[in-house]
Amino acid sequence: MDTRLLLGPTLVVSAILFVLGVAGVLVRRNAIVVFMCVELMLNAVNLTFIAFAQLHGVSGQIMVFFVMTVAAAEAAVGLAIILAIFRHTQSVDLAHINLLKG
Amino acid sequence: MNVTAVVFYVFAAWAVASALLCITRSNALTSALWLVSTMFALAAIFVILNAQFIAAIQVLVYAGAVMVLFLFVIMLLNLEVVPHDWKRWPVWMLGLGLAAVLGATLLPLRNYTSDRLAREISNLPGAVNSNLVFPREDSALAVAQGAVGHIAQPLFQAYLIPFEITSVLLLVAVIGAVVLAKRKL
Amino acid sequence: MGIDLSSPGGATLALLPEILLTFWALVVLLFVAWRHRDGYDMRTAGALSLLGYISAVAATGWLAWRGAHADGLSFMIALDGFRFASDALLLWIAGAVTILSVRWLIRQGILAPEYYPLLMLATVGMMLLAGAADLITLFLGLEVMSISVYILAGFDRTRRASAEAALKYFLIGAFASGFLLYGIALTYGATGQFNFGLIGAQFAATPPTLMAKLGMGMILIGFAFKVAAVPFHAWAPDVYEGAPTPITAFMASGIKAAAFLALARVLSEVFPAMVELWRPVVFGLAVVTILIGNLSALSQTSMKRMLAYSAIAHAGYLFLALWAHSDEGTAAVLVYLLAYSITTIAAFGILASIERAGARTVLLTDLEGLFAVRPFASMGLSVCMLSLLGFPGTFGFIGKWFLLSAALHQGQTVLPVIAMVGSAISIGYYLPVVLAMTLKPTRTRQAHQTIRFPRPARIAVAICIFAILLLGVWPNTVLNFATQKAVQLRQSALPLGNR
Amino acid sequence: MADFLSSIGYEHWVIHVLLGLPILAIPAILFSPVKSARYIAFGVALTELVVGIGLWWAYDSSRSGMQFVTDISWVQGFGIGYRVGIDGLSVLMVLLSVIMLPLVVWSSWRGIDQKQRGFYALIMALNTGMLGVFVATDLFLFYMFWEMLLIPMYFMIGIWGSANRLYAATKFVIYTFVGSFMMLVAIIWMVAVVAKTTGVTSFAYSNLLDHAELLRPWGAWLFTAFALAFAVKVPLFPFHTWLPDAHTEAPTAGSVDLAVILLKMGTYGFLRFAIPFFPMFALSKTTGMVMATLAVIGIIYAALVAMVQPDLKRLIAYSSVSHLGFVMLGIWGSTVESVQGAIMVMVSHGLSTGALFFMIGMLYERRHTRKITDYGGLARITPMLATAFVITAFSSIGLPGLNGFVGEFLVLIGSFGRYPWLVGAASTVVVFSAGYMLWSTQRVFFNRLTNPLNEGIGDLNLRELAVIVPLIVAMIWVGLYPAPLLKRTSGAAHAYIEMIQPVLPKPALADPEVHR
Amino acid sequence: MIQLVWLAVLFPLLGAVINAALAFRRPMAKTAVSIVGVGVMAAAFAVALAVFRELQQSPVASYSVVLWHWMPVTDRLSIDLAFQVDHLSSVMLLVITGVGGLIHLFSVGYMRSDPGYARYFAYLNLFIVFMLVLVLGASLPVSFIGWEGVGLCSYLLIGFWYEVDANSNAGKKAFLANRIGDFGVLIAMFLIWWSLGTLDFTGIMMQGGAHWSRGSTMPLLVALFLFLGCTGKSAQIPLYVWLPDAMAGPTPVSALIHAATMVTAGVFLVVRTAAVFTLAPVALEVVAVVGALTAFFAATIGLRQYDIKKVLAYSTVSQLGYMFLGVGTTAFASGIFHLITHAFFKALLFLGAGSVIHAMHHALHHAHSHADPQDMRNMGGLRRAMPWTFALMGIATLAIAGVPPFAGFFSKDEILGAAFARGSEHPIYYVCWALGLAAALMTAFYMSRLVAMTFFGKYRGGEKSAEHLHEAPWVMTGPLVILAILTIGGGLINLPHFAGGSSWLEHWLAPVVQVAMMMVTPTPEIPSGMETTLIALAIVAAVTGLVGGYVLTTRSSIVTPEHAPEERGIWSLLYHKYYVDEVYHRLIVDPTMWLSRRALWQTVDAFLIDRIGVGGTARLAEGLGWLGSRLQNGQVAFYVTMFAVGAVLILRTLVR
Repeated sequence: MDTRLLLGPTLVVSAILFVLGVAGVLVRRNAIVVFMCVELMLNAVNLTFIAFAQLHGVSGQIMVFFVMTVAAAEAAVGLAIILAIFRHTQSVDLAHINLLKG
Repeated sequence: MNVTAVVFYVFAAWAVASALLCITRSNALTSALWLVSTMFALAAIFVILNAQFIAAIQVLVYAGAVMVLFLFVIMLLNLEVVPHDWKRWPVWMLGLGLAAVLGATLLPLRNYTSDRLAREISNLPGAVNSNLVFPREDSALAVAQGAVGHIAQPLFQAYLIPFEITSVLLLVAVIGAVVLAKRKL
Repeated sequence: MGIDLSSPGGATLALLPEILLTFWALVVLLFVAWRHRDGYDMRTAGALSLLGYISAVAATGWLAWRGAHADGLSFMIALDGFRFASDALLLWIAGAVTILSVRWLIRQGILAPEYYPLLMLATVGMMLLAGAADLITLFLGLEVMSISVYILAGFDRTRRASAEAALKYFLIGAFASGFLLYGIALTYGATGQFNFGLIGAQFAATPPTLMAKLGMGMILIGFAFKVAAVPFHAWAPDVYEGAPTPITAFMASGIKAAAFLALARVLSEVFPAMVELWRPVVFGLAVVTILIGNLSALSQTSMKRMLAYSAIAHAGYLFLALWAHSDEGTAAVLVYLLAYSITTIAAFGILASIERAGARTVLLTDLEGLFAVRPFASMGLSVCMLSLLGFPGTFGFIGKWFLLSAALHQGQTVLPVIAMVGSAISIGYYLPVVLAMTLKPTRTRQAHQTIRFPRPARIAVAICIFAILLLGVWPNTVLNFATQKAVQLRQSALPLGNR
Repeated sequence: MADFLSSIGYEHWVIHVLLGLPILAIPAILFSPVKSARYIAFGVALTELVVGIGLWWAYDSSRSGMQFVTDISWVQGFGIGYRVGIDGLSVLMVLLSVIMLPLVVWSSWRGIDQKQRGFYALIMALNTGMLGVFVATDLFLFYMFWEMLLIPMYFMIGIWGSANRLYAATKFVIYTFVGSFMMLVAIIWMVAVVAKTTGVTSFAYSNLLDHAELLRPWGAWLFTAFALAFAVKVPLFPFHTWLPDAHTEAPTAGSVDLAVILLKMGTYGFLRFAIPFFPMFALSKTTGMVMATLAVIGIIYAALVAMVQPDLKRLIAYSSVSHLGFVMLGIWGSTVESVQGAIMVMVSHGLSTGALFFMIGMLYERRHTRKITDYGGLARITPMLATAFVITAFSSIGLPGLNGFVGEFLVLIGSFGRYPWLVGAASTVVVFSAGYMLWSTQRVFFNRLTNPLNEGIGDLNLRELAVIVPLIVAMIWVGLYPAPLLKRTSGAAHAYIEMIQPVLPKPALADPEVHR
Repeated sequence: MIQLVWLAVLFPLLGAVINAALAFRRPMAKTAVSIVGVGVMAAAFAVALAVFRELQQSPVASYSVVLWHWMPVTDRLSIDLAFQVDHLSSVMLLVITGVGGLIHLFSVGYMRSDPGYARYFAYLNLFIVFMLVLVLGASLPVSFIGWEGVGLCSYLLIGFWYEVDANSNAGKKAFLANRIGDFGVLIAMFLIWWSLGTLDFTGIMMQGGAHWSRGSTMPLLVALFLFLGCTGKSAQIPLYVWLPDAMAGPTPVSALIHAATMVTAGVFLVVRTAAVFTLAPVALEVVAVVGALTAFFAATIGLRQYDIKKVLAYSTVSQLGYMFLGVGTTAFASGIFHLITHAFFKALLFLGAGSVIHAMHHALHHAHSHADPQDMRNMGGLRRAMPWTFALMGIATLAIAGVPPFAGFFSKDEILGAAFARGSEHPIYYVCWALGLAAALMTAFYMSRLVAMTFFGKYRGGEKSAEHLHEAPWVMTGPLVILAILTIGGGLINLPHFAGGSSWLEHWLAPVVQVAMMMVTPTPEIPSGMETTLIALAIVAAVTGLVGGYVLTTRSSIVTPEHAPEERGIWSLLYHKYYVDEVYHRLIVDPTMWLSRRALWQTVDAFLIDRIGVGGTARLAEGLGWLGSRLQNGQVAFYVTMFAVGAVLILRTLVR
């Protein structure tokens, strides 16, 4: 079939995944899980890019490529930061990471 | 409804279900594994949507390398599994509620078809055939579009600048990881 | 000098400042890899990176002098006066922060010279962000900048606060990146383009669609996070407080500047046709940001935190200029950012030298009686506070006047009034600083006497203070320059007929 | 004299010298030896006086409009210029400022015994600011001077003030700043509106005045913004509570400058800007009634409150509120008589309240207290001080033949036609003012000398006499022969009334002209 | 000479300045002070005489002497510092410089030993300056300089011995009461200018007649406000309370200011603005009634005072009431006549009392007694020690009591006659006449009581002090003699027809009140039989009072103040002056202070504006700021929630 006809459903799946990622960030307290939820959001956006790339040409796919690179870089740095904070607090529970406030 | 669509919907359901489990599992490890599952499902959808190369690196780099990093860190930290604190249900309600409102805002995107998008872009009245607006290659080419060469050429020509920027980005990540993870400064 | 951006040679030429800066970053990195033992190495690395900034400034100046412009479409990166002005602004901020950092890092015992290449790469990211002519460049520039700054915020990771700042900034930043990226995706979907000019032309030709609106909204959200607009601001005070002080200065001035410059470019090149749609959003952001920023600053005791809230409030003021969506508004963004960055860097420079090794953050009460022991430092900080307040005779006033003028010339009266209400509130937290330093008796005389004000920082701060006062009464050059650059920004968007 | 002055090109440089000299003196003072700071300051002050006093002759009272005009573009392309000039509304204020300067410096000779350099530098800065406000004919320049004044005053109160100085200094700055922040928006908005129609962006006073008609749709808002700034400075009831604190805590020089010059800036602002720009709104029946009522409430209210003040400076501060109420009443009386009267009250309030603050400062230097109950019976041991104080007190309460009466009388008689009831109410203040002034004078200088600490108080020395006597001479002179002053303000007052005449509602009482 | 009338002002001004300078530099140079102080008065009197002579021969009745432009504001309001020399001011000029000069002379002796001698003369000279400006002023504002100026000098002189709190208080009280009146004058000026466009006296007279109709509101308002000023300055009900207290000043001051000159300024002002009053018949009635009431009321208080100066003070209030009764019945000349004769005899009485006090003071001082030298209960039998003073005061007593042929008889009789005559127009005047007659009876009574207590009986001041009593020196008695001659012969200047005179003063003043008199019906003629009866009644009242006062006083046993029993009943009421001071204090002073302190200062200023208004705003901002920083709870979850809320809001705004 013409997979272009799947544009609407793809966008919806992407939106649902994005929203699930947002929900995860909002409700989870484990820093690693929160970060994974952010990754979920990025994945959702990638799906959107792929869906549009069918219509607009290859640039969408190239963007996804870049996004993955960014995600990898973020993962490296992010996990390093989480490691750093873990060394201080022995926890990655965000509820306990509130030295700075007010 | 043909087979492609059926397959698409199956993988879509798989992706959503895995994502839902990813955000609800109390064990970080389980969550990570469900995220990997989501990524696999997405890779399948990418293939359906003619992005084979991206699908490949989705599996190799994303689900493979990046998520392994996650798992590795989770294991490294040796976190004890904290079951969900049910006293936090208002936070869940609020978070899910907000997400639902956000989802409701995004939901109208479901009405997009290629024809509608074509109409909106071309700004022509009446029904517009998307094939006129979005040049349609033959099916073989469409398949080839997602192939490596098809991506590589613009990547190293038109998208040279962003490509080089990613190298800077990775450099930053390397320095960052080193600086932050070093035992002692 | 027309440059064909689609050719590799043209791209190299157009990106000369960024390339030079990256090159120098690699040089510093190599040097660091070779020697990273003591303070001497730290200083050398700092000096080397300053050379990098100077060469980048020179390259920018050369491009501007040659009147570099794109042959045809601005591809990936913009080539106009506004970009050069932005680059100059960002480079000066980074250079000043480098000068402030040198001794500070040594005194705080942070002997990790990787700091400098990171700062330089962050600057590269900022320049790419501010100079992007393409959503891909924009996103990548933003990420280069953000990831560098995540690391820099947590650079003093032996301190829990610093690590915590990095984590908070990182998590919320990545979250915001997701929104920005979704916005880019939807905008791409709605137009099929990543290039600013082409998207702008597309939007000019069609009425705004649902997808375009959602895309624009998501992009605005991403930027609102970066400039710390309420309610996307919550990370800012915590991160500003936890980060190393020079990095706080860098964030408060540099990141804000880069994000605002990019936002100005995006709003005038990508979304000019949707001005009536985004104006209410900008309006609302301005109102809550000004009011909440200023009010929250009232109850702060930590100087860094107070300045963080003040930075939030200033972002609110800057929205006035964006709302205006005119040449004057764009010029006002430039002028205000310059005024704000000079003032902020001078203020943080003074605060950084008051901080003692490993001590907690400087509180308002720590400043009491400073004038008696360190008259020039406290006079300088007073001038900074007055400039932030927008007091006549300082550059801050010129900036504020220009902002108000831009908004009022577009018939907007409510925002200027709210901005001035905010200013009136702000006197409630700027004045106590002056009061504490000059009028309160000292309680920590000994402590004040141990303050060491390193010479490079002293010179940099003195130049800043002088500039604040001089530009406060003689702003002609800056105003005309900014106006000229704003016109160039409009003209670079003009050929595609999207105004 | 006028010929001589014009032969030396006086009109071309006088304002620049007046504004620039103190600024140039600041580094000289700051980097001089501590001992010579006050001499430099005094020298500069005398030079200012000598230069400034020439205005008395050089000012051509037969011409209305600005004189000594300078118009130099400053921020090109943005309509901002270094535009200065003097007319009948400002000439007396400028003269008052330059006359007060040497007296202020001299009165601080002994009282300021710490951080002298900073003090005199601030006085110089203050002087430039004050003069700048009165001579600026560019609204941008005006706003800059207006706000910049706060800084020297803030530090003067905050560093050399008495016990509660931090509170007072902060209150002063916050009040004034909060009052005037809307003015900036109003000024820019006006320029924007005018520029939209005429295409000329200019902050020049004349430019905005010529196109005041364009501002009419926003008159109410713009006037309110201006009025808020000026009303706080005046200070108009109920924005007055900063004044007693600021006056009380400030050192003598600060109190004097505050009373003599700073308070006049508010009323000057009304006359110069707020009313001419938006006459339709400012002079409408309702606004006029509101402003005049507030003025009269201020007059009586402050006099009553002054009566029960235990602190001398506080008492005088409240009396200032009362006097400035007369100025406001006169301004809204909107007759040549009342406006002339308002300007005269501004001048005479400067003379008498200035002198009162000087003398309280002298007392304070001797006894370090301002509480009335700490004194009593001083007339026997300090007859000259007592005499000077009594004369000044009577000048302050408007005894005919002294300066106070001329202004008050003209204000009241000029405003009576428009606001007969309010003027009637305001006139009752002659009783209350006598009440607070005489009662306090009595408790300080008369009655039995009961406090042994007061025995050692010495009478005025030569320096102090030199500060006070010129003021007293001026009081008597202005009281008996105010014609030269009136002549100098006459042109401006007439021009002002002519300008607002078309929008003026008819007064309640018939115009006296009809019987002529 | 008329154009040089300003010399009359200048001389005392010079005197004041020189004496003030001496007071600072050479406070002990008493000779110089005396020469200057008295000399300038002599010079001024000479000028006054010359002016008077010239005016007599001049065909023009009124001159205006412009000195300089005072307030040239507009064409409408251009006030000159100008003097008006006419028949009224020339007479006043003579009285002021003449009586004033005598009192200056008396003061040389009386104040001899005072350390503030030079200061005293400076004040006194300054007072003359202002008084002359008052009567010479050609316009209301110029007169107002004098009007307030005399108030100032009165304030200074009442509080001359400022080290006694009561004296300072009295001075302040006097000035405040006067200021209440001045308020009236101010309002009157405003009304006049806005309805007539002039403030010159001649202008008011002419324009008033032209533009105001008789009985209309405007002249009534003007007249009443002017009269409010007069009640203040001339100590009429309700503002008379300051005058008795004013006796705290040196006695010559009481004679000059609080008897002969300043307090009569109100009468003068009514005559000056007579045209306004005659245009407002109601105002005239008010003036007459207030005058009559004051005359009666003050006389009753005078009955039971023991302080010799207090008696005279209430007597002054009472006599001033007479004058207002006179001008209130449009008998302007009679009012001025009584003013002049009163100046003579009251000055004489005060100076006489001054001599007595002077003597008593010395005597008690030498005896180291702390008894009050002014209390008549400490006196008695002084006629032996001070025969001159006794005789001269006796003459004055007869004059004030209205015994013919002394001056007071004629002036008082004319006023009563005029009141009775007006009674046919309005019965209220009969009441006024009756009150006046009763007051005359009481006047005679308390005056003879005064003389009896002071000079008759036996000395009650103690043995030791008795031997130190002696007559005053010639510089003091000399002026008394001259005043006594004037008291005896003063009646001649307006001797009525029935006594063979020609009513000179009435004719002389006719041009002044000419315009005013055209506005009223002429005073109805009293049938000659009736006139005789009235005169007889007045004489009977005077004699009855005198005899009664003497008899009752000498018969009763007088005890010294320290042994005095509590006053009872009506006597207590009179002794305490009807408690008017206390009532004023309770009704006016205390509430005003309460209002100022509690309501305005502490409640409105400190609480409402500062605490609630300013402080409240600041606290509100701080509170909001506190709330704002509470949002900053350090929890990432909360931050992202805010983020999400903001995101949702922005998106909903856009896709709405």
